[in-house]
Amino acid sequence: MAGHVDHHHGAEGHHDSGHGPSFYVKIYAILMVLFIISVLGPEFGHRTVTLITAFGIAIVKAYMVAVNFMHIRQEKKYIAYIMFAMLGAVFLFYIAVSTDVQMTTGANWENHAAKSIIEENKDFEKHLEH
Amino acid sequence: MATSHAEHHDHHEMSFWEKYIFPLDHKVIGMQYLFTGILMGVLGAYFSYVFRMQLAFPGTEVPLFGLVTSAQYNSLITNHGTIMIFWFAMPILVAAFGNYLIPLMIGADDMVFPRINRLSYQIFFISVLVLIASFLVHNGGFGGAWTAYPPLSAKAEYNLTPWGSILWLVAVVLEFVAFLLGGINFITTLMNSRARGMKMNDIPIVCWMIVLASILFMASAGPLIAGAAMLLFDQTIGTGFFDPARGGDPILWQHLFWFFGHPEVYVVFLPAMGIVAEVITTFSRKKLFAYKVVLFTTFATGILSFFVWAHHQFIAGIDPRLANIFTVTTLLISIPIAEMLFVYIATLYGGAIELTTAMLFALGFLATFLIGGVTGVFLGASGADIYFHDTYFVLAHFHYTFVPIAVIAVFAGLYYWFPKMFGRFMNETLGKIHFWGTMIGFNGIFMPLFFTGAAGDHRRIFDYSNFPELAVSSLQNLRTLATICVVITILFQFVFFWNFFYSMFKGKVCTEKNPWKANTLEWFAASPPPHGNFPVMPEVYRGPYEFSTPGRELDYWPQNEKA
Amino acid sequence: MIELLSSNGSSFAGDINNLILIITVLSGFWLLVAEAVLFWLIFKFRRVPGVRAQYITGERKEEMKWIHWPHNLILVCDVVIIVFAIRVWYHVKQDLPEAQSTIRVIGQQWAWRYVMPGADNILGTKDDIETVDELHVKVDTVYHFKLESVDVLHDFSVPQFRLKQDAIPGRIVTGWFKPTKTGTFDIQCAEMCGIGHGIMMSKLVVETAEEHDKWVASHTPAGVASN
Amino acid sequence: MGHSTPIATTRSVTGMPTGRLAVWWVIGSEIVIFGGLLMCYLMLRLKYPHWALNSSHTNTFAGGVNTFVLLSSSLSIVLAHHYAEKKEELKAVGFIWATIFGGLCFLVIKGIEWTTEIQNGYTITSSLFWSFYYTAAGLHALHVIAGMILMGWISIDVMQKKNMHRVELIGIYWHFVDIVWIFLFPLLYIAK
Ligand code: HEA
Ligand code: HEA
Ligand code: CUA
Ligand SMILES: [Cu+2]
Repeated sequence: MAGHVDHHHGAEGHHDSGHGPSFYVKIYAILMVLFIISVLGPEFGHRTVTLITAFGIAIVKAYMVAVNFMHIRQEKKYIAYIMFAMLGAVFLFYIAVSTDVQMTTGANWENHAAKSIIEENKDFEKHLEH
Repeated sequence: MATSHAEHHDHHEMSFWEKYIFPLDHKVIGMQYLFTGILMGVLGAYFSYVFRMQLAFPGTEVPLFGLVTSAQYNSLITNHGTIMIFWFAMPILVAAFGNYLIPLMIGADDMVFPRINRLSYQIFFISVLVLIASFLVHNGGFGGAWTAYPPLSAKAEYNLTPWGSILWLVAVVLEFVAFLLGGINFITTLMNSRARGMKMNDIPIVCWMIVLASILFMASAGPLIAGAAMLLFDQTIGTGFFDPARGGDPILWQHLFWFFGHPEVYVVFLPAMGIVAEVITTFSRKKLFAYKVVLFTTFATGILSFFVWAHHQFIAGIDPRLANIFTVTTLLISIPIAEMLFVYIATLYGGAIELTTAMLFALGFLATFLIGGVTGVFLGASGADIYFHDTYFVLAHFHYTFVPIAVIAVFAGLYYWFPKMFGRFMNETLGKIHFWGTMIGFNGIFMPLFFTGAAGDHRRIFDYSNFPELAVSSLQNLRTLATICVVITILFQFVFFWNFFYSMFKGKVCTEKNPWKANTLEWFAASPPPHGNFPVMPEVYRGPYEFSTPGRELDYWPQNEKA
Repeated sequence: MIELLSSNGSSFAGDINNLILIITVLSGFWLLVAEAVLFWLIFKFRRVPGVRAQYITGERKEEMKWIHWPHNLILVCDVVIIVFAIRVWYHVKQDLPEAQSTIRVIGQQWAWRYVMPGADNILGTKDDIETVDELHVKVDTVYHFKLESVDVLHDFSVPQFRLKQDAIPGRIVTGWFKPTKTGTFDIQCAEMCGIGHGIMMSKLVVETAEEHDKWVASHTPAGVASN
Repeated sequence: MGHSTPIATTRSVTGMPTGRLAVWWVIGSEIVIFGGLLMCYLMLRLKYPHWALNSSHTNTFAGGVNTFVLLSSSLSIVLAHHYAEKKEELKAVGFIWATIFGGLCFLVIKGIEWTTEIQNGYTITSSLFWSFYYTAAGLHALHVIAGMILMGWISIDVMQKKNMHRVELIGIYWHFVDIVWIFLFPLLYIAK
């Protein structure tokens, strides 16, 4: 109820992003171009190219959405820091856990179940061709 | 400016239903969490009584239960652990105190999202029902330990509790969702709704602690929620996420679990430290020693807590090289926590200590938690953990942390805020009897268990007579001693319950707003505070611990008192 | 019970016991100091009518030293503990000495199976001896064990050896031990593995060389010529 | 419910409106949920190269169209936000419903895609890859559904020029759901 707002805190209701529809459409167009590149990437049949076009472009796209659509730049700085901290937690998890879940052997252990699965499927690339 | 809020609500008389069953008021929701938590604590304590009796007198009928089979034993300890952490410690320390205290202490009239708050409790309540249902289904409750390691937890052919394990997992996930919703409320409320003038350094420590605990929970629970979905699919539709024969990995679950599990222990530790900070400053009439250091060490603990999880898995088959890294980080975390504890102890220096029941419990927390913390160092040293892992030494370690946190500090908080919550005093004499009974009983339970653990007693064994080395009478005597102390401790809780419920309705009336002469804002509201909390929204002029300031006649200086 | 607290049935049990002792001394010292100061303050600074508490912010330099000194000293203690802990760990878990004999240990709900080499001391030959819940080894011999599980997690634990390692389905974990005393020891399962977890115990028999040879001879499967 | 908004909700010590602050925290907690799941997938995907074979059976076309649909719906919701700020409620509602329609298209395509996969014998239990495929995409689809429901609910208020700021909040959430898909798409469809 309006009468109950403590005005002294002065909530600024919205950000003033200052962008108009044409700006958003422009961003959208760029995103589309990037999207098409990422789909075409594998057509080169080059593994590194695919990886770059797939994941590199995903990161660029995510960045563009976060900055231009979610207006994370206009937000207080710590919002971005919090998001990065959460991402940091995720990567920390990956870094530590991959050292044994992603491996099939290590110091004094081996994952023979995983090894035999890999062994059974070692000629999968032949099936990929056709 | 600050407007009167009370009048606004007068023309809307709330029905009982609206006020107590589907409330929006943060205080009522806090009470719902408190009483649900206490009930679950009683259930968890009852379970511990049953299985301790089985351990002391294996194979005999346990009064109030009957014979304990090994399947029942496993289910009892599993659900004891789960209940005590997720349905007793967290609801009371984080949700009950968080809901009750945060708006009051930062000078707000409610949480920022009362409806989400209510939803949080409702989901929590459903999780309680699901958990209780899990005991009653065919083949009984889940018995694969609170850590729920697959493949045991993933396949009914291994755990033999097809429904119990599914319902257990669903209950835990619902509880997580409830606490995520609650946590978002706590965080935004503290960030955005502080009273005018309350700067970062004027926030009472307990509010900081509960909010940081919520952040820790939020940042660590995510992978486990995803993992729980994976485990649920393994259980119900037969996927193979954790099945090695199909390419999955049981170790992956352990990482998911402990990545959450270790920060989780600080999720309950921090609010307890917060409660203790409020109590010891008030009853020693002292400013908190180095407020900023407490904050820094809390942040350091929070950050470091994400780097230590694999110390639970030293001998679980992770790569031994990884263990070395985690040994280093685990030992380093002793520094901020030691610093925090030392700061609290230093606060007492030069004080005017009054040993009320609340103060006794707060000091009791410090004295016993130190033991729990120091024994953690034994386990963090990977070389020593080879021997201690999964022995009763670990068990005694974490009960020396959990019981001070979830029982002793909670008692300190309840005795301290009781006049505010219910407008009456608890009986001090009964309180002191309860204190000594609880302290002596609790130490009597777990001190012997350090020794049985160091002698080789493994956890989760329903009958030691199967192991010749452990079946000796010197060890059995210690086990029996522990059990006798459980019974004593539980009996002394009746003193508490009598005191609590009697005082709630018939105790000495607390006519003052501020019976303990404390500084924080909740003492500026009426006891108990009405809906809307404050007659006039307070403003803050100074930090929360301005006790015994030189040059003032009074030895306290409320945060909202002008100059 | 006292014997169990200090028992050292394997070559590295003494190292682990010593490590525990070091930690006990270092952290026990701090525990005692902290508790002593705590109780001293509680008794010293009781409320006396008319006496006001002191006003100490704890933020001045000479006050902060009460935090900084313990901070640095604990760091030193931590480093000492880390060094010893990792040394023991490295010795027990990471750097395996040359094996004189290798065995397989297989956990299953709810028993331990052992596969020991026969007289040829080579695993995987026809004269291997397979037993359930009873493991026979020779004293003063370095054994490697290959730990496996067929169903759920188990944990191969010999408390008197200070030996413990999880058995994981799908994986083989290699560890080692060298028994230094003859006698019979408990082997326990130290990882929750279902309703039979509490009965999953077996025996470890450490024998002298002659006794062990005799045992091997009498248990070699019939019809296998030991060569 | 006859209750007015508490004073607490209207305060803004950080300078950010409370709702927006909370939405960012929601997204923070979602990052770890999706992140945890995708990291598990990533580890095993890198461990088992032959999953490339499985992922070659995913329908890149359907996944691509869905990426297009979600990116477009991101545009429409940001436009809805724009008009909501301008207090042009009709345009705002129009774009909200365009976004809901986008979500619907996404789900229909997903439904067709899954049906064909299942008909071809690739179910959630076929192999670990497919388990992740259905779990990750399913969790994402749940978020799409939740977003659509919330948008429908918000649009009712917006029609009456009430709670216009909520358009921005649901927008931020929706963009996040979009970003998750931006990563799911290469992870599940393209990387072969
Ligand atoms: C709230 C609960 C809580 C808290 C606060 C802690 C705190 C700590 N815990 Fe504990 N822990 C548990 C709850 C808790 N733990 C639980 C539930 C389990 C078992 C789970 C299961 O398996 O079921 C467990 C298990 C556990 C293990 C795994 C054991 C095993 O299974 O093999 C380890 C190993 O490192 C460990 C270490 C620590 C450490 C280093 C701390 C540190 O934070 C302690 C720091 C504090 C101090 C060190 C005291 C103060 C310092 C001084 C007085 C200075 C002197 C110190 C030095 C010289 C170093 N804990
Ligand atoms: C917060 C956590 C917590 C608390 C408080 C307790 C309390 C107790 N625990 Fe618990 N315990 C765990 C967490 C906890 N435990 C966990 C995580 C496990 C591991 C499970 C597993 O292996 O999977 C475990 C396992 C465990 C075992 C090991 C079983 C085994 O491995 O075979 C034992 C054995 O003695 C035990 C005993 C006790 C006893 C006697 C008490 C108490 O009874 C101590 C005395 C305290 C009281 C009697 C008060 C209880 C509270 C109330 C009555 C409510 C009062 C109201 C307020 C405080 C407001 N516990
Ligand atoms: Cu096998 Cu416990
Ligand atoms: Cu831990």
